[in-house]
Amino acid sequence: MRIEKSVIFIFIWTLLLMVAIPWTIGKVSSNIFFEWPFFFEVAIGGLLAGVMYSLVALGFVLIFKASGVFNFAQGAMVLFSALTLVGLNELGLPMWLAIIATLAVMLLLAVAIERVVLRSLVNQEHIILFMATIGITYFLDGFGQTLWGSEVKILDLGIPNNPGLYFDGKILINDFDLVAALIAGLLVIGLALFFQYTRIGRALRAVADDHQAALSVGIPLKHIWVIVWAVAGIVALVAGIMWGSKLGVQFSLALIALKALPVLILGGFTSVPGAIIGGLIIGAGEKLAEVFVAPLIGGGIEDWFAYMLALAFLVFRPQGLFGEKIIERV
Amino acid sequence: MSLSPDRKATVNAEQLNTFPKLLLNHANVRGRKIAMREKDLGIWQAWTWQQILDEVRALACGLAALGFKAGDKLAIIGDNRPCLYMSMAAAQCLGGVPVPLYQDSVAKEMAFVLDNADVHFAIVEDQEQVDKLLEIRDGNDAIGHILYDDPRGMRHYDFPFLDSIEQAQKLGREFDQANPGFFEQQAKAVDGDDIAIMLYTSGTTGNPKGVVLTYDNVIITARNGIVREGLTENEEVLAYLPMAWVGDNLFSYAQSFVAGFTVNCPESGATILTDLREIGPTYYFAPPRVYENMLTQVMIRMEDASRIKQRMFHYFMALAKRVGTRILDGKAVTFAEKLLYKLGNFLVYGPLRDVLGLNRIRLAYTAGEAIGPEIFDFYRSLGINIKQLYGQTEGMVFICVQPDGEVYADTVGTPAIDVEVKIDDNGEVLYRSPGVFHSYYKSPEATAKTKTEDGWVYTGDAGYFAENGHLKIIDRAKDVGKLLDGTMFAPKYIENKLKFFSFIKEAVAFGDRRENTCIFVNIDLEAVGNWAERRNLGYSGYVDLAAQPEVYDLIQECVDKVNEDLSRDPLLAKSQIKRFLVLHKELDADDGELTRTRKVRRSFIEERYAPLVEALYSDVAECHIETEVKFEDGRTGKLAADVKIREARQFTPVAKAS
Amino acid sequence: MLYREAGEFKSTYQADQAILTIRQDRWFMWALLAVAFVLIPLVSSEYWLGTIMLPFLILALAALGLNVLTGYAGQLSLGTGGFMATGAFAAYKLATAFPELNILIVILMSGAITAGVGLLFGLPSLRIKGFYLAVATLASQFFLIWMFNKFGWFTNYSASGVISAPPMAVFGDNFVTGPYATAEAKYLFTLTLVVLFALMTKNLVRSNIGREWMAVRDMDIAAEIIGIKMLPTKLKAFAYSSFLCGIAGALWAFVYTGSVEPLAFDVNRSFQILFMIIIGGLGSIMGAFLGSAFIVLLPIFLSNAPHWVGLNIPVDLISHIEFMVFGALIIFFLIVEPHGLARLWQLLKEKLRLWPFPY
Amino acid sequence: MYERKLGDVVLQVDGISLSFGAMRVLNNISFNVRQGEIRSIIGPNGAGKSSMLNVINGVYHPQQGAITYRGKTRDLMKVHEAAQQGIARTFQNIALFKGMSTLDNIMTGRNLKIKSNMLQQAIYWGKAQREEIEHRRKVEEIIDFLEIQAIRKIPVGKLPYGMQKRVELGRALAAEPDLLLLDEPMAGMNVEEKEDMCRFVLDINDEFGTTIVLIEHDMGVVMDLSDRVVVLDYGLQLADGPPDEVRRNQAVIDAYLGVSN
Repeated sequence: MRIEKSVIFIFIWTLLLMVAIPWTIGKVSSNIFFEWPFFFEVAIGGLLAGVMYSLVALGFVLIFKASGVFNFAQGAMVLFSALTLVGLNELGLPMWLAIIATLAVMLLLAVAIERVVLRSLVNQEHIILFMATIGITYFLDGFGQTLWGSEVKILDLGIPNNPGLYFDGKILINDFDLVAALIAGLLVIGLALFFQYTRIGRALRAVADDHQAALSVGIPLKHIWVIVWAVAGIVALVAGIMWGSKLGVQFSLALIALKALPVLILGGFTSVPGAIIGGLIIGAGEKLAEVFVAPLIGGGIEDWFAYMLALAFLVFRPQGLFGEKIIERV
Repeated sequence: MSLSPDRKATVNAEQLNTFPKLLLNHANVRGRKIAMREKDLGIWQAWTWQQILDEVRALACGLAALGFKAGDKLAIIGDNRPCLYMSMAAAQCLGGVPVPLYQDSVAKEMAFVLDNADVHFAIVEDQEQVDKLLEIRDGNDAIGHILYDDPRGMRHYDFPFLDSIEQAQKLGREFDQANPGFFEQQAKAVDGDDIAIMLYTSGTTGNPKGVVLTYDNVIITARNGIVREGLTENEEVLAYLPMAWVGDNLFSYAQSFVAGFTVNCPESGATILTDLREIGPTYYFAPPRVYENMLTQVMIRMEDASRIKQRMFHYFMALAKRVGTRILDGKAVTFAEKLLYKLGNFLVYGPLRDVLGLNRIRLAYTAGEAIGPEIFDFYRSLGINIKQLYGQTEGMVFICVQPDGEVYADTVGTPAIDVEVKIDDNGEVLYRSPGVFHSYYKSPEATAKTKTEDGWVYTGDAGYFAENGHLKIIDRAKDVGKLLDGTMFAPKYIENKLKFFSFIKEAVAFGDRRENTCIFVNIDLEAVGNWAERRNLGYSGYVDLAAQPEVYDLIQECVDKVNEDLSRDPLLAKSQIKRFLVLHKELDADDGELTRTRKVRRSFIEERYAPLVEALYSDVAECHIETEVKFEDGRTGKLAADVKIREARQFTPVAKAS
Repeated sequence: MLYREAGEFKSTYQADQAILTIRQDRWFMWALLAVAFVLIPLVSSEYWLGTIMLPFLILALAALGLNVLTGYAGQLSLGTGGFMATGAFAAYKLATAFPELNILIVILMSGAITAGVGLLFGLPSLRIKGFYLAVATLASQFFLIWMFNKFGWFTNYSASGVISAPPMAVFGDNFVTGPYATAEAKYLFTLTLVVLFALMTKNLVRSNIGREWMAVRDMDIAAEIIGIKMLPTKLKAFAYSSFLCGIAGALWAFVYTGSVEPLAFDVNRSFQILFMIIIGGLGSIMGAFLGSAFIVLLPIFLSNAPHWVGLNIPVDLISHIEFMVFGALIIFFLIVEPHGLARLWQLLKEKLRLWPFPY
Repeated sequence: MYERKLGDVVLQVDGISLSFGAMRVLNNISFNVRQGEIRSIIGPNGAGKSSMLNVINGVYHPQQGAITYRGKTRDLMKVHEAAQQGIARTFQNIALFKGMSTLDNIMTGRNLKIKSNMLQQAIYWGKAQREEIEHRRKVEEIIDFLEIQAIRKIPVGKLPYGMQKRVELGRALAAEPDLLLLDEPMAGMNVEEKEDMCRFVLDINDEFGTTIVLIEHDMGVVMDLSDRVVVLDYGLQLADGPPDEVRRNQAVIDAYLGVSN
């Protein structure tokens, strides 16, 4: 893909600011501690968290690309998949089997959504479909908790979860984050390959451009939708496992969707790389701001900082870093 | 019979015997009351009687300033517009004579009338009409002045004799300033026996004749109509029929001026139906075809309704057919029926009337030609008081009207107030009334032919009084003939009865100086076509369809019904249809079989299809025929077919001939 | 079927441009108002007025606000909750800082302040469109809520972060907030405001500004070419929308709950309001009310339904099932009539007007 | 029976070049438009006609060249400014406000003329209402002029194509423009509709003295209507002059008449 100059320009500026602002604050303010290793530690931690954000954002992008649907239910799908997984596991299935079963469930869900919702709302305005996905969100949240109960569950995949020292002890990084990031990274690469080199993948890309094209590839639209929603389901499951085993499986998982939204608009609804870069920027930016800026304004800024950051980007690129430019035709 | 509440008007009828006087009177009796409305620029612009007077005054003075004098003729051409009605009044205020023309007639036709009526002034609606007049004008410059209402498109017309009404009125106001009292003096000078208006009747043959009507003709007849029907100053009418037609002049002008009710002019041809609904007239007039079209529209729209709705609709329409008219005529019906009708009124009739805009109608007339009984009954069964009227331009419309409670589809009612009607020996209807016209303009011999010394007028229609004392019109007198046994033979009457069936487009009846009646039938391709499709029997085209035995059965039913009908008629019972055939080709004006106004040219057809006629009166069951036809593109070709002939069922007469 | 319109003609533009042009509609509206102002206060219980009618009206007002922005001006917003919160806290600060102010003034001023805030967050809308804007508005949502939580100044440093309305009267001792306020007083006060603002909104949308909004919504480039300036038009929408939302927030905090914490206006509130206008009908005044009624009554129905059929299910389970059914119903509604209840109503009306004809 | 006389130049287009990225849409186009004339731009599809109009009313900003309108050479202008300068236009593929009625669409065309503020409109009393009525009247005159009374209150989305074109023309007229840009006003119309549209174009030019720049495919129409014609082909200017002269131009015959109709 062609990357416009402005994007690279913005990108470089972002990096500069990310370094410059903490550094200056460190210099001017006495109660903010700034030191390069610590800075990098924070930054890397942020980046790793960012990968996790990308993971969720990816789900959005896939569906938006393929069906133009803004799938607000992605978060709910994360929660639902995690709940199902743990639930099945508690019922006595071995983890590997539970995972496979959950995958099957997510596939089923995709089919159901296509049959019940998308098919009957085909070529309605976007906002209607958007609302429908919010409906799905409510339904899944309710459904999942009705099935598996709403108390916090532990999900342990035996991923080491202890701080490790790197760069001869200067920088401390949580192994879990590393592993998670690694897995997420693999998934992302996998998807990228899937999109590049498989027939279905190409079809999906085609649909994004226009539906006729997709049909010409020879895959009926409804199948394509089922596939993307299924893939999104899988992504949700992975995200669910990661976040679940980090925070424990509970309702709040549904809310990480809200985390993914800024990533989404920053990267652009329709761009996979956008989702990844966006995730990294948001992740790092958020962590840095939390550590170096928040204390000055009373902390707890993680609710909104990501959004403000994304908003700032939008002012320069209204369609996100990698989203297609809208040209007015009259 | 209620007296017109407009007591003043009736009391000093003597003084208020011209439109100018009536106008002045309205202005001071009900100056504030709305006299006219026009849907213009999206809303109903209104004129009170006072405003009308002012406008008319200005225009009249304007005309005077332009040299218009008593006795001059003023041509008026355009759609129904207040300013054109006012122009009539303006002309009359100066003792002039308005001559409304059909706005859709071409320059050539207009030229004749304008010339025949010695018109020097014209007031027209728009560029379209102006252009016609200009076309007529070059060559002879008889038309001294043309005033127009809508200036659009004429920005670059600069002719000394061409001006806008507005301009004329401006001129008029100045003139009025300069000559105070001129207008009143002029207006009061006009008297009852002066000429009020000239209306040209498009005779079936020859050139149109200018019917000269005096104020007494017009106003007394109008007042009688008002008194008989108990119309008030609160009526609302919609003026949408050609101004040149006597009906419009009576209902939208004369009666409004006498009773003081409100006339409403629609926005444009395209909006008449919506405007009709918005206004919801209380007094309505339309020729049969209008009612017919409305009914077809209703049926077509109902076609697309949901099953249940259709069921409901048809159920209640059937009910209405049974009891509706009886209720309207105040006859007895069972309580259950009354209740059901009320329900139907809520579910169907009421809404239907409302959507059609006929909800507020207190009185509706139909006239001009015979109306199909189904159509007639449809509206009456909805609770709309629609009545038939028999009239003529020569009699300022009113000759016979159906009295409330005695409305029959096949008669035209009893003589109107002050009207005497008699039938002469060869069955032609004559009448004498205050409305009887003054003369045909510039043709005393024509006048003498239609109007006797003592004021009786030949209608040219054949008819007779039925036992119930109602006049029954059968046919044009000249068409009426006799069968060999002397029975009266009224082809048009029979043809009409046949044409009332939607399947039959045209019919031609033979029988004059023959032993019995036989007919040609033209099926209505659309109606029969649908009918055929619903029974999925295929056909390639008209010729094929016409020959189908099923179609013959269908037509046979119609013919038999007509015979049954005829058998009830004392005079015509013996002229029942003996044999009929369905013609293999559509009668066509291009082939000279119909007049341009789609009237059948019986004699022409009789010789063109001589072999068929012969066959009808022989006893063969089939006959081969070849006919010349003109195609759309003007080429001619031959059309050959074997036409079957059928016997119609005969019914024994029920009533003795009186 | 019920309509009788023949003979209803308009001879002035006033009449032709009236809000309700059909006589029977006008009667219906008067009847409706009579019921709302007279009948309901007379017959309905404390419970109904206090816990159903009040939230219904107040949320309807907020929905009205959002509908102006999203339904008429076509700017999708998820920040409604934030603006309601702004209204609530502005009212609180005003009422506590200037106790002598009349509640009407307090409420109007808090609306005005919210309008200002809305203006600010509306600025990006010039460049950002569609879902990008929607997400961007979430920024305002989260930021505002965080702000009210974070800075004690807004809550006058109450430990709990909860604000509670001082008793205030419209005039004399007709209290509409605080312990002495009767449910009737609260109801009538709210109703009056809501009706007035509904009327105001209707006037706006049938005037030039309303047409400009719709033009921007339907085809912004064409709108611009005929001379409509994007920024002012959109900002006006944002300002007026937040004005109504602010007032709704103030009423919510003062008249309805009496005491409230920022959480009452979190993102779920925003979605709730959005649901109202989608279910009710985008770009329709009546839609806001229908939607509000639906969204307010549905949960009450859902949570009581089990009892009526005599099941008793653990509370948390009920709430989960509620969630499910709610979500399902939303989807169901969108499928049945994507243009909302208002459209259904409109269709019904058209049918009645054309009855017995189908078109 | 009366002579058309052209006024002096109102719009001067000088060496306009426009490109999107690599694609050259307009290449050094120059022509002028005189007061009160009907000026046509013709050319095969993709000739850059619509782009030319978009340049004239400021939707696109050309890389080179200058546009002088009423003696004032314009620098980068915002889209909405064109309307303020009295330039109105219609669009090749109809750009009506689908959600609104015919009446409202045309009313929207008068937005620049409405002075009452938001508060007055909210109260809908006094000035605001007076304005609504006054402008409604003006709009009704346009409706009358275009003979669309029957569709006054119908949502434009429900109207047939030809009618929508008329409504759009109405919306442009509502601004009482000095310069009216019509982008294929007769595209996809049947014969009567075309005749009506021609009549309207002439009447507008005639009654209101509006200067008209018109893009059209139908050569017949163009030749009848226009005082002068510019011919474009793939961004290049082939000819400029009175209809019959252009008709005789060899380059035009090859490029255009040769190709279509």
